[in-house]
Amino acid sequence: MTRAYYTFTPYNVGRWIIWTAFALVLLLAPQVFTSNLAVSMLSQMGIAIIACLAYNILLGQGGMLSFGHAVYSGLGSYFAIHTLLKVAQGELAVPVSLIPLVGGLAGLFFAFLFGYVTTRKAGTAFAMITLGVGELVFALSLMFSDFFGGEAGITADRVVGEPFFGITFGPTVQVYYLIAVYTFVCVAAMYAFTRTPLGRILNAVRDNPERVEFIGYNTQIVRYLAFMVSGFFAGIAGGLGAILFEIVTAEVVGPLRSGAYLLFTFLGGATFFFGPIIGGILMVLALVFLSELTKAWLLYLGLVFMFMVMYAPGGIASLIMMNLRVAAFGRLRELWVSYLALGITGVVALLGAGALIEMVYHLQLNAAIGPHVEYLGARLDSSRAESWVGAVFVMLTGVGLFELARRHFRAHWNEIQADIEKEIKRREMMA
Amino acid sequence: MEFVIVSLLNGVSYGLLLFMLSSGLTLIFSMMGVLNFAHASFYMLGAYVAYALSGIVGFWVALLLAPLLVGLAGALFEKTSLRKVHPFGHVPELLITFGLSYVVLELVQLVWGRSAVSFTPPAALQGPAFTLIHTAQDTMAFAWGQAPAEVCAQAACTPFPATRAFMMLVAVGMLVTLWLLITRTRVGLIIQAALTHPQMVEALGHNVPRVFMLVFGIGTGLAGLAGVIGGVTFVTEPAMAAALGAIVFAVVVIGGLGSLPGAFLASLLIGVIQTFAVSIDHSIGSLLTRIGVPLGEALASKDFLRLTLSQVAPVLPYLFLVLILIFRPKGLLGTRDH
Amino acid sequence: QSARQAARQQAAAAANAPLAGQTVKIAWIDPLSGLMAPVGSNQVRSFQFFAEKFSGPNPYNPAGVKWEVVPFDNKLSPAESLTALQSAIDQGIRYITQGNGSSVAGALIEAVARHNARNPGKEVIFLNHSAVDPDFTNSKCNYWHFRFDADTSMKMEALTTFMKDQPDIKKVYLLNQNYSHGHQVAKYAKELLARKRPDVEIVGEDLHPLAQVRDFAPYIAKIKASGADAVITGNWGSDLALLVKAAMEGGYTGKFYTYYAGVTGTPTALGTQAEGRVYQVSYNHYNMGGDMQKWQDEFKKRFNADFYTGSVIHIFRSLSEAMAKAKSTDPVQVAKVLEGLKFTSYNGEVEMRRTDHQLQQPLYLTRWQKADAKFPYRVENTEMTFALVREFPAYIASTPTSCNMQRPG
Amino acid sequence: MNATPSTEAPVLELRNVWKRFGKTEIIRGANLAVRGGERVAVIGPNGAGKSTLFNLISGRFAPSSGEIWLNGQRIDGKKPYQINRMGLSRSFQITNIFPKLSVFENLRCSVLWSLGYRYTFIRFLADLDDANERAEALLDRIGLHKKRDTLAMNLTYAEQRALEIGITIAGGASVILLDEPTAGMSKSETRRFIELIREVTEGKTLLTVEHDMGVVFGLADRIAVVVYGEVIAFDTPEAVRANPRVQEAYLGSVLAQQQAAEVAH
Amino acid sequence: MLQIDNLHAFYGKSHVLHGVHFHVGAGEIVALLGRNGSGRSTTAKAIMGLVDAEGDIRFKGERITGLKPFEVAHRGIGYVPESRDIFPKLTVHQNLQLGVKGSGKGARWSFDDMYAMFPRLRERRHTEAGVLSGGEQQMLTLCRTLMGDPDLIIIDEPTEGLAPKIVEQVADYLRALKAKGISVLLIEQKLTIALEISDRALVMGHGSIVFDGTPAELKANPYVRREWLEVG
Ligand SMILES: Nc1ncnc2c1ncn2[C@@H]1O[C@H](COP(=O)(O)OP(=O)(O)OP(=O)(O)O)[C@@H](O)[C@H]1O
Ligand SMILES: Nc1ncnc2c1ncn2[C@@H]1O[C@H](COP(=O)(O)OP(=O)(O)OP(=O)(O)O)[C@@H](O)[C@H]1O
Ligand SMILES: CC(C)C[C@H](N)C(=O)O
Ligand SMILES: [Mg+2]
Ligand SMILES: [Mg+2]
Repeated sequence: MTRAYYTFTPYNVGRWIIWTAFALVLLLAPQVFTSNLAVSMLSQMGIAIIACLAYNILLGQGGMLSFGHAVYSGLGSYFAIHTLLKVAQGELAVPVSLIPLVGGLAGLFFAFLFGYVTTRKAGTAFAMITLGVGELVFALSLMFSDFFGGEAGITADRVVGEPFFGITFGPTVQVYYLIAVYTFVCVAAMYAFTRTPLGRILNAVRDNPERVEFIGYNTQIVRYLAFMVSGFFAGIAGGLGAILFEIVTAEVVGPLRSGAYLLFTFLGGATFFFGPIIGGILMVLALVFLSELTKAWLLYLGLVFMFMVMYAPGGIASLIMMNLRVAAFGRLRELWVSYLALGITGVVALLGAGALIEMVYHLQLNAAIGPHVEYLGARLDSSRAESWVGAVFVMLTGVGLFELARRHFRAHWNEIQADIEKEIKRREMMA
Repeated sequence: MEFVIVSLLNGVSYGLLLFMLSSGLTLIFSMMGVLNFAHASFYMLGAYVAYALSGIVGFWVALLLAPLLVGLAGALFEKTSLRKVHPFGHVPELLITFGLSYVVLELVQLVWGRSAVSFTPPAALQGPAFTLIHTAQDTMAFAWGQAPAEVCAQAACTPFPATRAFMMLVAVGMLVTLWLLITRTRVGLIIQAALTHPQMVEALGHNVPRVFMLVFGIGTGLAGLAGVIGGVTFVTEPAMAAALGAIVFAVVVIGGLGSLPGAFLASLLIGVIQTFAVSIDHSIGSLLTRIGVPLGEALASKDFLRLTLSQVAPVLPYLFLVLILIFRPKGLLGTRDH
Repeated sequence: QSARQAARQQAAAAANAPLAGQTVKIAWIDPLSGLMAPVGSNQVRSFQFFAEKFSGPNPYNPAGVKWEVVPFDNKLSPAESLTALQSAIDQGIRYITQGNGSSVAGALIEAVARHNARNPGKEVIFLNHSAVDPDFTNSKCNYWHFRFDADTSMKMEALTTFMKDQPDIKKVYLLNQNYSHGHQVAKYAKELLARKRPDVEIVGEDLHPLAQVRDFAPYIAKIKASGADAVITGNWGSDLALLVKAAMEGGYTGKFYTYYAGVTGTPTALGTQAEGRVYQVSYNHYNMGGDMQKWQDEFKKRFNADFYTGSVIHIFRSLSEAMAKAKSTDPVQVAKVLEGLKFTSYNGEVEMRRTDHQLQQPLYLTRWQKADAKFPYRVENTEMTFALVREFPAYIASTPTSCNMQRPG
Repeated sequence: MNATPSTEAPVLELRNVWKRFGKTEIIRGANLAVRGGERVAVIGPNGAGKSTLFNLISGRFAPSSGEIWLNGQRIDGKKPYQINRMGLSRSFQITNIFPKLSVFENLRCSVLWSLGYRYTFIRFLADLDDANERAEALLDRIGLHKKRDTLAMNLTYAEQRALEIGITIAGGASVILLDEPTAGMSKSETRRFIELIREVTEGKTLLTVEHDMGVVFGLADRIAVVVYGEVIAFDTPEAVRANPRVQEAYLGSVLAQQQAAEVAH
Repeated sequence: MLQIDNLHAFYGKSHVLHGVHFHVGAGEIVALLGRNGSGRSTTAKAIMGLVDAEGDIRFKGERITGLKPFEVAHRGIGYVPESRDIFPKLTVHQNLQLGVKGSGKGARWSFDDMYAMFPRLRERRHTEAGVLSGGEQQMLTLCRTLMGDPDLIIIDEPTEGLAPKIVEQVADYLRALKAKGISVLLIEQKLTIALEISDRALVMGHGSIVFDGTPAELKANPYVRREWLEVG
């Protein structure tokens, strides 16, 4: 855990490796996943990553729980798309590749505007004001159709201006690479931010605002500045979204979007910088992919959240870090069997549960279409008792075995942790 | 004239419905510090459960059973899930209720389908509770229940639905009971203390977990009760949760976190203001023209000038929310500045 | 004997079914979650039901193709819809259909147009089943978009034609959802009433946010105060149900002229009190007799739900007709034939007008009342039905278009 | 930053300061003039108003009336951070640190402002050599370099108290207020701590609240006695110990005498 | 009264108490001494069931290891933590009310006894406890625990932050408790008092008891004093 705030040494090999790897992933992803959908999803992931990281500047680093951050990404989108239109009409000459920055500036501006009131308070008051502002902006966006284009939204064509080295941004791949570049730069920038005086003081404000006042800082200003930084990056994400979809509708400022930022940032892990990156990826997978796989996606989503919050409140990132810690003390090797066991039994349990849920949904939604449910390639007959009994059986065995595996794992895990604690104490002594 | 009276009644009764929801939320929020995002889901659950029960045991029994069941469900959730995350702090608590709201919504749709069900009030609550009669010679009269047709033939009759009257009744009852619970029992103290130092409270010999469970159960039970009544008065459909969820938060905050009277006041205010706002067709533009500011065609067509108060009425609560938090962060009757 | 007839027809159809054995996939991109989920899930069933019914050679499928409907849940979100469109295209689907939410429709029209322009040879056709914003067949009209519902202006045309000869209507109140659909309804109501009933006074106009209002009592109080004897509303879903409910309780005695009173959920909420007070204008109704009746009953038996999105049938039939004529399932060929296509459907002679791709078809005004021998169909298992009040031939409902269609090279 | 010990002009001065909460008067016309570079111990019964006095000086509360002067500027009613920037820093009676930051970060955060980095977000902390060096130096001074990267919340009580002091002195303020720095420490710890305080406040003006007479008489040049919100005496240890009013109000007890005696050997 | 054998306690993974043995007799005041971090508070928490502990803790002959804190409290053990956990948002009086277990009938102490003991508290009875002075808070925690009418009371550094006069007062009233037949486990820093009022003294070092004897014996044992208490 301590590592989370380790001092930043600019020329450190590990870090170089990580960042190059990140760049490579961004670079090669569309070579691996080539279909239009895949590319479009990758693009959305890039955007989601920026948005979630921006959000985490508030949640994770500033301890500010915002229910209305979509306002800033959303308004970013709107300004970006209006710029795009102006460019199309030849009233402005902004290269498409820079339009996301327009979004960013919009986000910054509104963060500057609303932030002044919202950041005056922290804690619940802050959360509630953002909720209010969020709902207001959303409602008004449906009323002021001049600017927001009502619920039909604003549409534009991103293929405007001179092709630049043959880049028209027509094909999604080109847009993807634009987004990839922005993602890389923004992630780097936001990481850097956490390493600056303001970034660190922000952590201090999160932990103990009162004390910060007594070491010379005005907590209000700290929150305000952080809010603006966050708004700026959120705006960039919004701008990219506008270019990707070529349409911006009220939903981009809506409470659902804000909620998604919160949920997935947390799911990814708000306590670590890279948590929201995972969160962003999950966000796209869940909202786009899951809902295409199954009608029960909302149920799955809800359940996953409840379990994650209960058993991994630090989000996925924290799980990773814990294992890294174990690895750092060279103990991970012992665990892989347990993990395998957990994995297999877990999958079995999920298979059963999934089959049940799918069949229930089938009965409720379209039994009449026919009794058959396509389930992971298999074909279940929801009208026959066998399939039900089968599913239940599979699930129960899965759950049972999983529980066993889990107990064994727990024990082992604790023992390892205990050893590690000892080790740490020892090193402290030696130090 | 009767327009004002009726609007007032409408406003108050709507406000009281809001209160039924916000009371439970306030209870949970003030005592456990949990922003229960699933509160409206329990409200919906109440409506559906009562709908299902009323088919079997009749409305009145359902009116009693449904809240109990919902309360139990709430308590169960607290025991099995919320309790686990309590140590992690408020954000996780909030998120788990967030997740729960999805799950509840889906389950409800699984059981009762995705479209509205016809949850009709019992005979006793059908038709008007009383009728305002505005006679031709401009005098006001008042009649219990349905006014005779011949009267209404040559006078304007404005019936006031029994469901709403009933709603008002229950809400007031609720206020009283809650008030007693909080002020007359030590439970309130225990929980507030446990908020900051749970271990210490336990060390003093109080079974904190059970009390928390109790409170959450009661809170959600109240939501359930509100659901039963909201369900018969309005429509029982999956969207009913989403539609009220956020507003209730606005109410609770405007009233002042943890302040029951505050929640009550805020609910009424919002109910009434919203109701009257609907009846005002003035927009900034029309006002400007009224006071003689000439508006060019171009200007007059700007929609922020055309937007009438009645159009924004439904979002007024959020406006108040923001204003209150800026100018009186304690809320109307709140005691603590969060 | 009639059975033998049918059999012979079948055989005949099979004989000259040029594309028998081919499968045509239609991507259905509409909400299965959120506000419109009820409507959406009803409509996806409708599509699947008729895909099944019409597949293979039969009188309703001269092309003899096999239909397959691939549903995508777009959560009523344009952005999501575009992603859905992407994956549909990736799966090689060339026909998409949608209808809920004019916003989504607008987005799809543009997206499809763009796609077709950017990817020649992979064209996609957008079959719009219920999005009723007139712009789609006027200012925003597009070659690849075909609308099978009747747009807001047509329905209002019919509605006002009816009102014209209702002397007891003197004061009208317009109450609509504050989004383009609502705006359009209000706009055309004012326009057409002014033309056909200058004497009718519009005593009030209100726009309320979409699906935000729980309590319509205030609006009813206002309407009563205005003395209106008729309310015109494009509301749907709970916004309509709650409105009417509040009206009944608030002792409002006027009539409601609606677009979507028949849509899932609302009839249940209307209940018996609303008897004779709620009108709906649509291109089909619940008591049309003939095949339609058979299908509706069958649909209800299977899904315990009502079939109301009649455009589904138009879509399958016109596609099949067009494919048969074009002897191909390639959208480019099909589109050529589809525009201007004429055929007889359950509501008589219909035509996909060449100039704007708006289906020209008769409209019906129906009234909410007790089901009886004449109008037996019991909506959502209430004892009520929507009884036919008046039929409007296509030419009456038809409205001019400002579209000048750009046809690809 | 360091204030050169001057003899005459008071560095910190309270002029007839009053503080009421509701109608209860907590501080009732307190007067105090502290010279630069001297070490003052503030003693008095529980609830006399010592911490409140500190809260008023450090800007946590604004006085109801009266004036507070720091280095010739009026500071009453100013915000804590403003006062801190003017060279006054205080510690808390109930430990008040940044629990989720490592010890090192706790200290580094506390030096930033005084080194003029303010709200910078265009430079890396790692590159701020002066800040890092100062933080490291502090680590050694308060003897926590072993716990450099431990999260503050995992320290023992004593360690946390040490960190508390570290944070307080980090900014290099010239006037330092310590509220019961040695509370809850064993004799030995306390001894070590007094030493620590001595050296880190070398050449600075120090005010400290203490109940342990050992500490008081061991540390202070002058002692201010607060009783019921008034400074009833402000003088050298000997004089104060002699003062009869102080005797009955506070010291008049075996324990105090013993403690005081203990410093002797 | 209280009998502890081979007690081990853990904070998460770190093992803090390594087999603690001692007992507290009825009506006896036992001082638990030791340096900072030696594990005294942990011992107290372990008895109250506030940290996960293994080993054998018996109270009035009944095994209470692993019981929930409120169950332990109801057995008749009162606990005054070192981090004066007063309830900041409640008034002084409400804080005292929360001390009362169940109906609170037949308790040895009444509110008035408390206010009599510390008049300062009576003055502030209706103010939020959070704003009390450090010392006042200390007094409040003591009284709050007494309201629960315990038979054994564990007090963790009660005199911390108290003015010398009050310290002596506390000492007196600990004796008063003893007089009422209440046993006291006193965790203290201030040797002077601790040794003065206690019947027995325990010294703790590195998570186990290193000395158990009378104050006199301890005074006479320079080794322990230097090694484990670091006082000459
Ligand atoms: N915000 C406040 N509201 C009301 N009363 C307060 C407030 N803050 C402090 N007091 C009261 O002021 C008096 C002085 O408190 P203070 O903390 O200054 O005492 P102290 O001298 O520090 O005592 P100790 O040595 O025990 O810490 C106390 O009686 C306390 O109850
Ligand atoms: N919450 C905690 N998490 C981890 N370790 C802890 C925690 N609390 C205390 N410890 C460790 O347990 C050991 C004993 O702590 P304890 O508080 O019992 O000591 P003590 O004898 O009470 O000293 P003090 O005089 O500081 O109260 C210490 O080394 C401390 O580091
Ligand atoms: C199908 C209807 C209920 C929805 C309507 N077609 C719309 O555009 O929103
Ligand atoms: Mg103090
Ligand atoms: Mg201790």
